Amino acid sequence: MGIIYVLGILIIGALAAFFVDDLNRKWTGPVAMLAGFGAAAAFAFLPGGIVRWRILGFSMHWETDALAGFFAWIVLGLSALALMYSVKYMEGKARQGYFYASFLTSVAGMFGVAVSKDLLSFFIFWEIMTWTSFLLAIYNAYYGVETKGIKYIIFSAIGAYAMLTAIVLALGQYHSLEFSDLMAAGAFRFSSGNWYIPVLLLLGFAVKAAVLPLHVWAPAVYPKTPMSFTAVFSGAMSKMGILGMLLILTGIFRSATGWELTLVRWVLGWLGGLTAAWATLQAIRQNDAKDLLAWSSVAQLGYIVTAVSTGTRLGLMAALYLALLHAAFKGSLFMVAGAVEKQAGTTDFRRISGLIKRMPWTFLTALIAIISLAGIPPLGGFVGKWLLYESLISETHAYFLVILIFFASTSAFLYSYRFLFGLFLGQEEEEAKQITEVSWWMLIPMLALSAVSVVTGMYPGLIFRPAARALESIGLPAGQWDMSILSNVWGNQTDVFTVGSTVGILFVLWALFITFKGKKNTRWLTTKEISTSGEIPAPEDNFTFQRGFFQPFERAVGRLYRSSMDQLWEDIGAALEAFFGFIRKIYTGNAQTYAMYVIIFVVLLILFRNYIF
Amino acid sequence: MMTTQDIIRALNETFELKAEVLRGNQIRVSMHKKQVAPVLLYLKNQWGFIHLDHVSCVDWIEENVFELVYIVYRPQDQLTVLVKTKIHREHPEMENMEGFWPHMRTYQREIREMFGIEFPGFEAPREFILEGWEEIPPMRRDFDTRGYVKRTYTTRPGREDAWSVREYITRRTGEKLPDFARKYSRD
Amino acid sequence: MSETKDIRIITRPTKEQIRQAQIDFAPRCTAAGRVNDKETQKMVQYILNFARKHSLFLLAYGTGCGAIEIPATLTSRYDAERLGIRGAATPRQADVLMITGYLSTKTLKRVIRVYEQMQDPKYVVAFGSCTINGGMYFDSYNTIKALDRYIPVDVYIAGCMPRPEAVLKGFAKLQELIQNGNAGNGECYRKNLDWYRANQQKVIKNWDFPDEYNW
Amino acid sequence: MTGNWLIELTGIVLTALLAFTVGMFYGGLRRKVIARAQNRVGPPVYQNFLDLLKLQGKTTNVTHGLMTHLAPVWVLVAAITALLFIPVLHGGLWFPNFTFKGDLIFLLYLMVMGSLGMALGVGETGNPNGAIGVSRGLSLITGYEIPFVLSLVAIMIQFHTTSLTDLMHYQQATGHWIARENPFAFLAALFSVLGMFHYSPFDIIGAPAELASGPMSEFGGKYLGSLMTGGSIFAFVKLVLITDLFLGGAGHPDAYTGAAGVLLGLVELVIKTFLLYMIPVSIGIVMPRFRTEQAVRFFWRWPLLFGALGIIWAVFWK
Repeated sequence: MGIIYVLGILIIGALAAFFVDDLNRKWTGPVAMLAGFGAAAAFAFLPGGIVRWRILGFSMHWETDALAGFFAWIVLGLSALALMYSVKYMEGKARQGYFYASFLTSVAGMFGVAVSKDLLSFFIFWEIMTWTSFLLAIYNAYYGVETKGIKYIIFSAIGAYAMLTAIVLALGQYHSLEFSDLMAAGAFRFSSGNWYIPVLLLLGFAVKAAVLPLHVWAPAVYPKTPMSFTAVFSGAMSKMGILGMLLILTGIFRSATGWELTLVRWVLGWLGGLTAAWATLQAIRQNDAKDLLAWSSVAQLGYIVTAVSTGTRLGLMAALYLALLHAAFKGSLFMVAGAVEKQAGTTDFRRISGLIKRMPWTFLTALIAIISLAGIPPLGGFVGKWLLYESLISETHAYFLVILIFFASTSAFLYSYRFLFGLFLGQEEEEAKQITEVSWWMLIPMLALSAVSVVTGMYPGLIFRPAARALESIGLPAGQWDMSILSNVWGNQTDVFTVGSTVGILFVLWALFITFKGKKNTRWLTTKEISTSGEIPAPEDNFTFQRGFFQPFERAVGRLYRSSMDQLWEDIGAALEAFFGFIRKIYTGNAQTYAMYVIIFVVLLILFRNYIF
Repeated sequence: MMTTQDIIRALNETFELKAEVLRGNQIRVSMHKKQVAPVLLYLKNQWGFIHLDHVSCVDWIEENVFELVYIVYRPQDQLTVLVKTKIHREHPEMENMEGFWPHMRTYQREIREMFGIEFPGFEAPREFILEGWEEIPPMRRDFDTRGYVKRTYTTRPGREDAWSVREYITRRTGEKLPDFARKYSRD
Repeated sequence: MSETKDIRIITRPTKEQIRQAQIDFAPRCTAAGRVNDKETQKMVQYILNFARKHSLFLLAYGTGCGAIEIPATLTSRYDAERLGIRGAATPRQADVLMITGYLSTKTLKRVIRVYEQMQDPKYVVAFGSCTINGGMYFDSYNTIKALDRYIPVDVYIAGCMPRPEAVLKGFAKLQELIQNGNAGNGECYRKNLDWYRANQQKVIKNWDFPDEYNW
Repeated sequence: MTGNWLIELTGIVLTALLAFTVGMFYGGLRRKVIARAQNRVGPPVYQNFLDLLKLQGKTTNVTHGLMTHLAPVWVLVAAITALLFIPVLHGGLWFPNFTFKGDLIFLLYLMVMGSLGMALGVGETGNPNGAIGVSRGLSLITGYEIPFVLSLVAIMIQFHTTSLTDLMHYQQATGHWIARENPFAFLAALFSVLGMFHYSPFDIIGAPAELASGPMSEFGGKYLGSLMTGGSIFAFVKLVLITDLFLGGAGHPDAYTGAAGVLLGLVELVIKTFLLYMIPVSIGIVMPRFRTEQAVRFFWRWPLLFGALGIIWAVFWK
């Protein structure tokens, strides 16, 4: 019954937050935070159990098996921390009841998606999640946000209709919506007669996972949402698409061979790779931290989609591992962006720089998260990258896809550095002198999420074990996983514990050496005292290099940057508009036109009656 | 093909100026300072003197005037015209002609800084070559360079022979100093 | 006949007079530079000085006409790198600051800034007559006359201009000084900062240096 | 990794010392070679040691903040860690440090750690030259890493291993160098080595004339000295990596035994790495400097083609 408790706590918390806001605004955030932690605690301590009920002749089936538990932990843990973060982040903002109610409801929706074992409840929770997130996306209702929110809702609607069609067809074909029944009946196989059911469902999930042609909503909506929810939005909600893909493709993966698997590997894998590369190239040229993070999360989702598409032991493990770790570091990065936005008023690289001395803890969080994102050992992100590459090289032999992915993740260094440099490094702005560190209510969630990266860097097994159980629960190959030794099918291994300890020990030794050698003769200067050809920079001018930062890279990439995915959709929209305009010309709202149609019809009838009758 | 005589004729007819050939292709014409701008425009637009060679300033302290020399050049047949004018040393002002040639700006800045000649409506920053200059403009001949150097800088001992070059020369050659030299000598 | 006597009066003073005058002209750093003499210095100091004298990162502050001698000195003809002399790009990396020629007051300000940004032990090689006594700019209203009133100078290279051979000779002298521990006056500059600041502010009219001496 | 920790520790220290000495001497040799090519006498071969001693002997140092303070540490740690995971000599008790605990993909990522840490430190100085140099350097990384990865993937799929020791075992067993087994991959790797060393024509990062030595522009004294040390070790690391991958590594435990074997192995290693090192050096002597986008485009053109050919070769070679 734990599921009921969790959902109940979330819904009640949503209502409570909504009404408490009218009574006393000060208590809205804490109430929501309590609801979030309460839900997590309920899920932790109460047995999940199985919930079945019939409504209108449809059977709902919720169950917390290992897979559901894995994703539910991503959702609940991240949401609880994000709620704690937003207590201070949303301080003094308007319509907090609206915000927290939508927040908790969408968390409930995500949890429901994670635990639901039949298509109907899956779809219902999916829609709850989507609509509440739409409400949050248009929370900052100023000019332009509505249109971007419309973009999001339109793409979600496309996905939703695709899923609905698939559900109806599946119901018509198999007379059941249980995942297990459908799986047993092979409904999710392309080889089965009706291949469009998995295709339509995958379309719906691809929208949420922002796969390449359908990704345009994500960079538009993520920056405009309040950052405390964007952490969940990009960290947890996009993973629901991954979960759906896993559920759908399980049947194909079980049949470890055949053209279906090849098709999935080629189409989905290359879509994921292209998403990663394209989104990385876009992220490099962004000038605002939030846009950069939005594009970068699209790119990370691309890795995860590619990892899912392999369907092998290492690949699926990479998918689950990256799903959790991306939730951790991207959540903390969005929180960092929110903190900077709250303290400095902007996240535009061209207007802010040199915050490291003002917000050291935030910088530490950002540093850990960025190193983990870039996949540099010895932090956790490297393990996910390693698994992905090894699976692509040694298991699915997708050699050129590996190159594409590696190009994406090498170019990711560029925007990773840009994020850190643009916000925290460089010379200090004069007006940034009075900026202070954010409160611990916001720091603790960030640091907690960073700790995930640090710990998994040394002991990735902490994630491998539950992930392996999750994979086995849907009958996929998981295999044995050591605590800190990664090994691929060729038996080559990397001991991340040795790596971490070596790097740590050497780092400490050299840091001590360079600190205590000539300590008293080492002066710590401000960033104004730089050797720029003997000139003395005036206090007001700032030499930080921010505009056109990666111009050489953009010149090298060249014409790729001129094409835009938005343009494609705008053209399609324009074509549809023209078509409907033509329809509109026939059905003018004018009664006389309709009368004229009738008269013309009658006249024609009279004229040609001999031929008709 | 233009010759010096054409230019001289044109200037004499148009502005009643007494232009004369300085040497070769060079024409010298001096005028009142109010005439300089029209003459320069006329030479630039009518006769194709499209290039401003130089703007120089001479401090004729004996006559208590500054002499401004605008040198314009016609590249087709290498004609050069020296447009000269004299302005009074008290409150010296000259017309601001930065719109005629872009690099007139630079010359005007230098002249304003070095001679203190004002160009009304000239918006360029005042500090051009010198930094934090507090004395009278250094290129004026009544500016006591020697005194300023003595006041400001410390010269290394062993350089006494350089203190009065002119005296030293006159002593060695035995000739007497001319009056203006004795009057406006730096020592 | 009497005028000829006058001429003799105006001729250069003797070496003793000049040395005597030098002592009260810029007395500070000539003596205080001797942080560790060859007799007193330890073995470690000896080795360090050996390394210092054989690896001189040169920051050539190319003012005036002397800048053209630096490429000739560093490139193939007179290969200065065989003495361990190589160019440095910024004052943070440099050991030797080389002033090649006259310094206008505007330039002097930058030179002082650059000198203060260099790291100890740091040496200054002044190059050409202009840095010694103003040279041909002895009565110019805008160029300083003697460099060591403003920053301590280790080696002067006389001449207008000194040829690369002379420059290398100067560097050999600098190396000898370094080995004896007589070079490197950053410490003494810091010690007599007030005296130097007074001289600098007397020349540099728009003084906008930071108050405390930051290197 | 059998044997007690004392031997391992000694091996680690010895490896680091060897890499440091050889790297520094190679730097001096490079200066000497360039000087001779320019018809100069040039500095002595041990010049880099003097420079390092002098830099560490500076009595005052400046830094701009914690990241700047730790930037050389990043470089050193990356270099030494990479060194410990690369087999310096093949087999034997000596220098096997952590060879069996890391594979090529790990090494790939480890080798960019130093430059990223350095970039962070440079960013904090606030010197615009440094930031410009970093942006150029990162762009260049995207250039030369791709052909390198292509060649690595090629040999991985050709020999069904991602472990460096296995590749060395193969080369030692069948006396065939991988440079001969897959020449295209070797070519691509050579091209990317040109980029990795940042010598001309790919030295736009620290161009002294236009950028005031770019990322280095705020580092002096002990910081510059530590950067020099890390750079020397890292140069040796790259050379040993390429030698182990393509040129058969060094040392024959079956042929020679004991100290003699180690000594001969070291000699062989030095010869191979020196010949390999002379390729970027001698190219750098005669080549002018590429602009950044030219360099990146260059790496995306021919080396990429060679890498792709290497993969195809590997696929059809199996």
